[in-house]
Amino acid sequence: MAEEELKLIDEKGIRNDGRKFDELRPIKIEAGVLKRADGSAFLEWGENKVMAAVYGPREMHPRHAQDPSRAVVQARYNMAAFSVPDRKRPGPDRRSVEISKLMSEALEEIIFVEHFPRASIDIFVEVLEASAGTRCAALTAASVALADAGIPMSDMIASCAAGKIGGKVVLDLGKKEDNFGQADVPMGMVPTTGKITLLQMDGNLTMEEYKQAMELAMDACKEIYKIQRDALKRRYSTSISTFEETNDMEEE
Amino acid sequence: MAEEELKLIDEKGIRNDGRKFDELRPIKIEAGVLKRADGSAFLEWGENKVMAAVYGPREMHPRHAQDPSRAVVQARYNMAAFSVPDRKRPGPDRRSVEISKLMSEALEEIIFVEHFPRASIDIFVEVLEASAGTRCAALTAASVALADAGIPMSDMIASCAAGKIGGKVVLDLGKKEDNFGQADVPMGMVPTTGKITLLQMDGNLTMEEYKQAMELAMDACKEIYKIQRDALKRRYSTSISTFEETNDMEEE
Amino acid sequence: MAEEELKLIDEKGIRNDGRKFDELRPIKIEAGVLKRADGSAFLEWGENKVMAAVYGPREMHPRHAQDPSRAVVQARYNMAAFSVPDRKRPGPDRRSVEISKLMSEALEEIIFVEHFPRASIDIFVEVLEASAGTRCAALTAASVALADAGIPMSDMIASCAAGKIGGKVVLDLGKKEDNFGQADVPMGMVPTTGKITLLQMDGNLTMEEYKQAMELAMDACKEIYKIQRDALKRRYSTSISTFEETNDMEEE
Amino acid sequence: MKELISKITKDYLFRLIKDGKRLDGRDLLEQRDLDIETGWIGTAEGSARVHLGDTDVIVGIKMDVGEPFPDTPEKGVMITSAELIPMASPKYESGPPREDATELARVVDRGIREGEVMDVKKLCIKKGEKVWLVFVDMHILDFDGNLFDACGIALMAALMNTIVPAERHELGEDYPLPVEHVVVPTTFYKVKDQIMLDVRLEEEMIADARLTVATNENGDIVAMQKGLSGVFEYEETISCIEESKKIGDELRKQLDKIKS
Amino acid sequence: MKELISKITKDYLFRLIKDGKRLDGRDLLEQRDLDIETGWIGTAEGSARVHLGDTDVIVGIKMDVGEPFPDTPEKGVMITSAELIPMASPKYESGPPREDATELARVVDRGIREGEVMDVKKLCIKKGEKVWLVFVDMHILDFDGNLFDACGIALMAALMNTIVPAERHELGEDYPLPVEHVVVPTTFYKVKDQIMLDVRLEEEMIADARLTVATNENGDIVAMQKGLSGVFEYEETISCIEESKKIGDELRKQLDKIKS
Amino acid sequence: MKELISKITKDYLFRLIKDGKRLDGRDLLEQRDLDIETGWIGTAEGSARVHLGDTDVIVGIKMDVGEPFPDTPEKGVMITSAELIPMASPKYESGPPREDATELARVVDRGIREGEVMDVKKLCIKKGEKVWLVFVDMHILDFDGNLFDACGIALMAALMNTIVPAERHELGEDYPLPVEHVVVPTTFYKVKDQIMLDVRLEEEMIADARLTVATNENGDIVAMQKGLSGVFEYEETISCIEESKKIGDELRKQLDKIKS
Repeated sequence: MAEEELKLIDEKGIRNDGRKFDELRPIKIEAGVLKRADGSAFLEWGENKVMAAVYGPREMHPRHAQDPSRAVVQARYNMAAFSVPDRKRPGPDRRSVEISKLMSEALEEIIFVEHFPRASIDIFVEVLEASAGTRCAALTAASVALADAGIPMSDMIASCAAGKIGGKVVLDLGKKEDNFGQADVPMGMVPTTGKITLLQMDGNLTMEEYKQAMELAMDACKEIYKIQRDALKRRYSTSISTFEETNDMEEE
Repeated sequence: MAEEELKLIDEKGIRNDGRKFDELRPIKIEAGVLKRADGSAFLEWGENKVMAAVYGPREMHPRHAQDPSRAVVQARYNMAAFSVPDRKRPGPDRRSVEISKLMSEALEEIIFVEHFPRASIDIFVEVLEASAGTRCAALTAASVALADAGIPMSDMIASCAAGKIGGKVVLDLGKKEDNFGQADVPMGMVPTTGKITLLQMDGNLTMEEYKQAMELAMDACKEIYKIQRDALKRRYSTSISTFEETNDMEEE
Repeated sequence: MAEEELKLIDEKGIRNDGRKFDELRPIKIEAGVLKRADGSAFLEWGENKVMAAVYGPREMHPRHAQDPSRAVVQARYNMAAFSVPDRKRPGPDRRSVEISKLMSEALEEIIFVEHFPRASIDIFVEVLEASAGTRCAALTAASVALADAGIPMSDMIASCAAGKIGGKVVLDLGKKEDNFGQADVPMGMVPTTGKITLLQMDGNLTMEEYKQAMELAMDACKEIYKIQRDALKRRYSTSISTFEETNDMEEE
Repeated sequence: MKELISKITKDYLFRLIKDGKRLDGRDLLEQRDLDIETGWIGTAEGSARVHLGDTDVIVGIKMDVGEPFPDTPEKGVMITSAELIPMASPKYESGPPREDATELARVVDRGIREGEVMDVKKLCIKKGEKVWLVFVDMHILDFDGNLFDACGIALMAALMNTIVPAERHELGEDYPLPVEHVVVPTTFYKVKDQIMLDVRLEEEMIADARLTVATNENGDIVAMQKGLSGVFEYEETISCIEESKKIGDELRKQLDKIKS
Repeated sequence: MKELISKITKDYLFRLIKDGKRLDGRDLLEQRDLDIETGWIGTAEGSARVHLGDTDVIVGIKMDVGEPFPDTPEKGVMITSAELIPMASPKYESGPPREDATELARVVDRGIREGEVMDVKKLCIKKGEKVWLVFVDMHILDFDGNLFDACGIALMAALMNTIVPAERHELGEDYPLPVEHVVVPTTFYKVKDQIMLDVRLEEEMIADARLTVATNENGDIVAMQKGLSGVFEYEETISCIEESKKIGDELRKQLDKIKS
Repeated sequence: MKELISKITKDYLFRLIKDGKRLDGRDLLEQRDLDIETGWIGTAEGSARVHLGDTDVIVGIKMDVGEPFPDTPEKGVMITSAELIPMASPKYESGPPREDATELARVVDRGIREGEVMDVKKLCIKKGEKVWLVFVDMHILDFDGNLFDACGIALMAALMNTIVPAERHELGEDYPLPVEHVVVPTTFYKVKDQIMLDVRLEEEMIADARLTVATNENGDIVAMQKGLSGVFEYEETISCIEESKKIGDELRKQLDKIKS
């Protein structure tokens, strides 16, 4: 977190982009957007554009990496070269490696991995346009793609960040807020149980501020969870109607 | 193709290096020049110097890459660091990867790959000195090396380029013609059947020019085919005479 | 060897750091210093600090690299990034690759490799601080670590360099002597048999100088051998006393 | 990739194609629906997402200022990469084949470069010292065959959509990338002596040979590439070129709509 | 790494921990003996070797002069690497897991960076052109659990021990690295709903979840990282943070002794 | 590499060598026919192709202008690489052993460098800023043993054949590379206590130990390298050095012919 160099929030608590302290950027999710993948989801979150695809359960390769008691969950977080203002070199950097690891661990928690010994469940997330908060967007989209793939899961993870700008705790930092704010707390949770599956923090927070941030983020996760479920419902109803059409055709 | 900056062909149709529009640079081929390889050929084509070696059919490694129904044909085109005016970094660049792929595909066509399930047939071509047209030289030399190795083949591929310089269609571009000409069409074919196994083109050609270029190149391939066969005959007669000498010795 | 630019040895044969021509820098060895490794040794030699660890015999991975008739000995010589005045990039450079190869070959000679078919014996040496003569320090420490691991061996290797500075043959070049001297002869031997297992030389030596250098180094190896044995004795007696204590406890 | 398709499907496809028919009812030389969306990526200087049937690709253009190559001191530089990301196909599980990505990037690049689509001299800032670098990144999201054409069209569309970010580099006002020609590739696949256009993945898997022809608006051929181990007759290449010109004209009409 | 530990040992450990006990008799929130030795590496600008029980790590600091990042022209640069060398554990035989080393380096780095331990502005030599580069290399010699804390403490100690080599670069006299805050991480592991501190390797192997909290001398939280596939309750994170502040104060006392 | 040779051949070779004999009738200390062809590569500044029996290697020299190393500001730089290309041997199928290529390049390089073959000070263009870089690339075409000597001789010949391309870099007229000494390596292999020279591949495969000695025209030793897991007695190293001087003188005569 760089120190603040511009006014990120005014006296009335209104932020640079017009949002209130506890307001999310607009989020849209569409499930089932790719043909080859077993499950997929496309998510727009403010200026972020993220595509998630799921393959599996399928036989794990290489074989020596198989786990005889459970499926191995492998998430890959990747940024497209053109997703950031200064072109990113293709391929994983250390940041992507860390995020991929954290995503794999978080998602493993909700998947019934013991149902699929020796298998792998692969989650690929491509960040096509990035504007602060991509790891939360990626984890949120990945959960929907897993559900779309029909992977047996205990529940879905919703993910969101809170942070501190101009000395105030706010929800869901935007690009400038991320660059010039004082702290960022990306987290992910299962909204129905309150279990925290992802948690990072950097910057400077007192205990009190930490509590405020977490409360904002936990509430937001419930909101995001609804958007995830709505995306799956739309996808499901489309499938149903296609199914009915097919039946109709067969009856003719 | 850079635009023409110097006079590459004069009014009488004579080119910079004294050749006519339909004239090849001198080509020499010698088969069976290496001891360790199963087959080999050394080819000089103008200033180009190219060595080709063949190993196989041999067991394919790694095993998971084996094809249970046929041999895998793997050609590797490699330029020596000192083969070009500005030293080339050792190792494959994108150009070499592409040429290796096209060579592998072209050669697979003429080899009876179904005779050798699970095997690999490896063709290594080293460009020792490069002066325009190395991929045609490489493919031509590789065919001879395959024959020298006794690999069962339907026939040999001869390869040559035609192109456009100073608005005229000519055969077998030299270094300067390649750098400052207007189009290049490297191709490879089985001269006895007319089947085209390699075809690339870059620059700018009308349909009429394309036809002229291909006719020049196809005729040249027949000429090159003779040189290939002569090299094998010389190699064969040497082997025969060695064989006879051996017999003579045994009779003593 | 760069040419001499400063006075490395005076008229009385006293060197820059006060040593005589045939004098080693101080050497200290401690065996059994790491918990996870099967054997280990920490060695200080002048300003050099070297840690050696041994794992094995253990199943060789990958399997296709196993030797059905013997153990494969793999030494890895690695310099820490902070071990030299100008930070070294992590990872093996060509120098480390060469030294690792020579160490593996030298150590293979003294290990009863035929006792452990399909196994690997891995020796890891980390140079933590470097000040001329690290390969000799590494080989000396590795021998002690192998003995500490209980690997069956015919004997230990001691290693030391001699060289030429200011026209004089001297033992165990220091940092400045190495940089500005005229020749360096690192060697390793089994002191009890006189067999030479490591030998390199660079610079400029007459036959006579070579002989003087080798004689100095061979004598020094015997001295180093004592230090190696003392380290193992100290380690052994510690183990014994621990063992006795254990017995005492059991008797209570 | 052949193991992904069963023998029964293969045989069925062979029979269909022999009769000049296709799985989805198209004629052999008929293209799938093409959808081009430009300017889709806000962080890119230019971008296009192309759906060709179910094949889904994104091309993003980033521009930066850098040094020219020593032998072309007055020319901007284009650097083209293709990423066959594992998202796009179950076959890319253990990493997509590097040589496929390389050939794809090089063939698509060749059409644009040799067709002199950009006036690269206009991308010179200071001769021998500073020129514009044009980074082309092609991202394959969903792979249902014929990447060459999908990427070629997407790249052409993205270039037509690109704004040179001069202001950000304190080099005057932003301006559209100087696009002089509209080049599009057309890729033919040969299956059992039948030649077909715009294949889907199953068709691509059983094809013997491939021929890509890129043409410009004058009907000139600017790049060609034969692929796979099958062969073409000389006459077949002539037919493909003729067909390519026709289809190229159709595609150029669609691309011209973007421009305006 | 789980296969390194037998089912019997695992079950035994689970039972112990359930009762709030540990293999070596410690309480769940009790640390092992900590030994910090600084200035150990003569070739480094700063160094520390830390033994945390049998865990043995070395951190070396090298400094050089180089260019700042374009977006922070007035600030020195810290570059942190961790090498999980095969010496440290039998499990690193075929190369230690790259993502583990990456996460370790990044989490330890984050505490120092976000805690503003160094005044990086004082490491600027000439704005936009020349700054001090601080290379941090963490070398794991012996791995008996809890690398995050061992490395975090070693890095903090090494920084407090670092002399900026100004003379060698003809930039005036050498001076101590400007250290403004003392940040230390504390890492909690959760096993079957019990939360424990400073785990040994066997305990680490059976843990469900990990939480690292780094605090400074004011009791502020400067970095956190949850790891592994298990979960934390919100209230558990609060308790960990409170515990971390307490332990951090103890550790800072040990570190302050070094300084003087 | 030992599995390439059958037990019968091995035993036969052992018996022969024990009696001081060899497969091809040579004496133990007799070299194979040596053929040196220089200037073979038109694109290189210097080159040599050496046949030593059936061993066939090419060394090409490329020169460029670049920066000196900071600690030797007045000296040109030589960079040596060896490529054990898969063409050269059936054993290099899945990539030749990297450490073999590295040792080969370093040992050959060491002879030339430590023997001060080139006057590297004459390769300085502007102290601390510009010097000549000498890129040595060794290409092994056919591998029938004893690469150290074949490459060492080829490199020496190539250097003697090298023209510094000053004109191309606008640094005056071209001139021959300043070669001051003629250094050649001689490599001995020890098989069952017999020491032999210039081994063929089968002999190399059963050897216990290897010793390379490089000498200059004054009979000084300039570089040595022992390889493989076998041992040498001190006295054996003395004999090898003496032999190496003799053979070196013979080789220098052959090399001198090239020069004139």
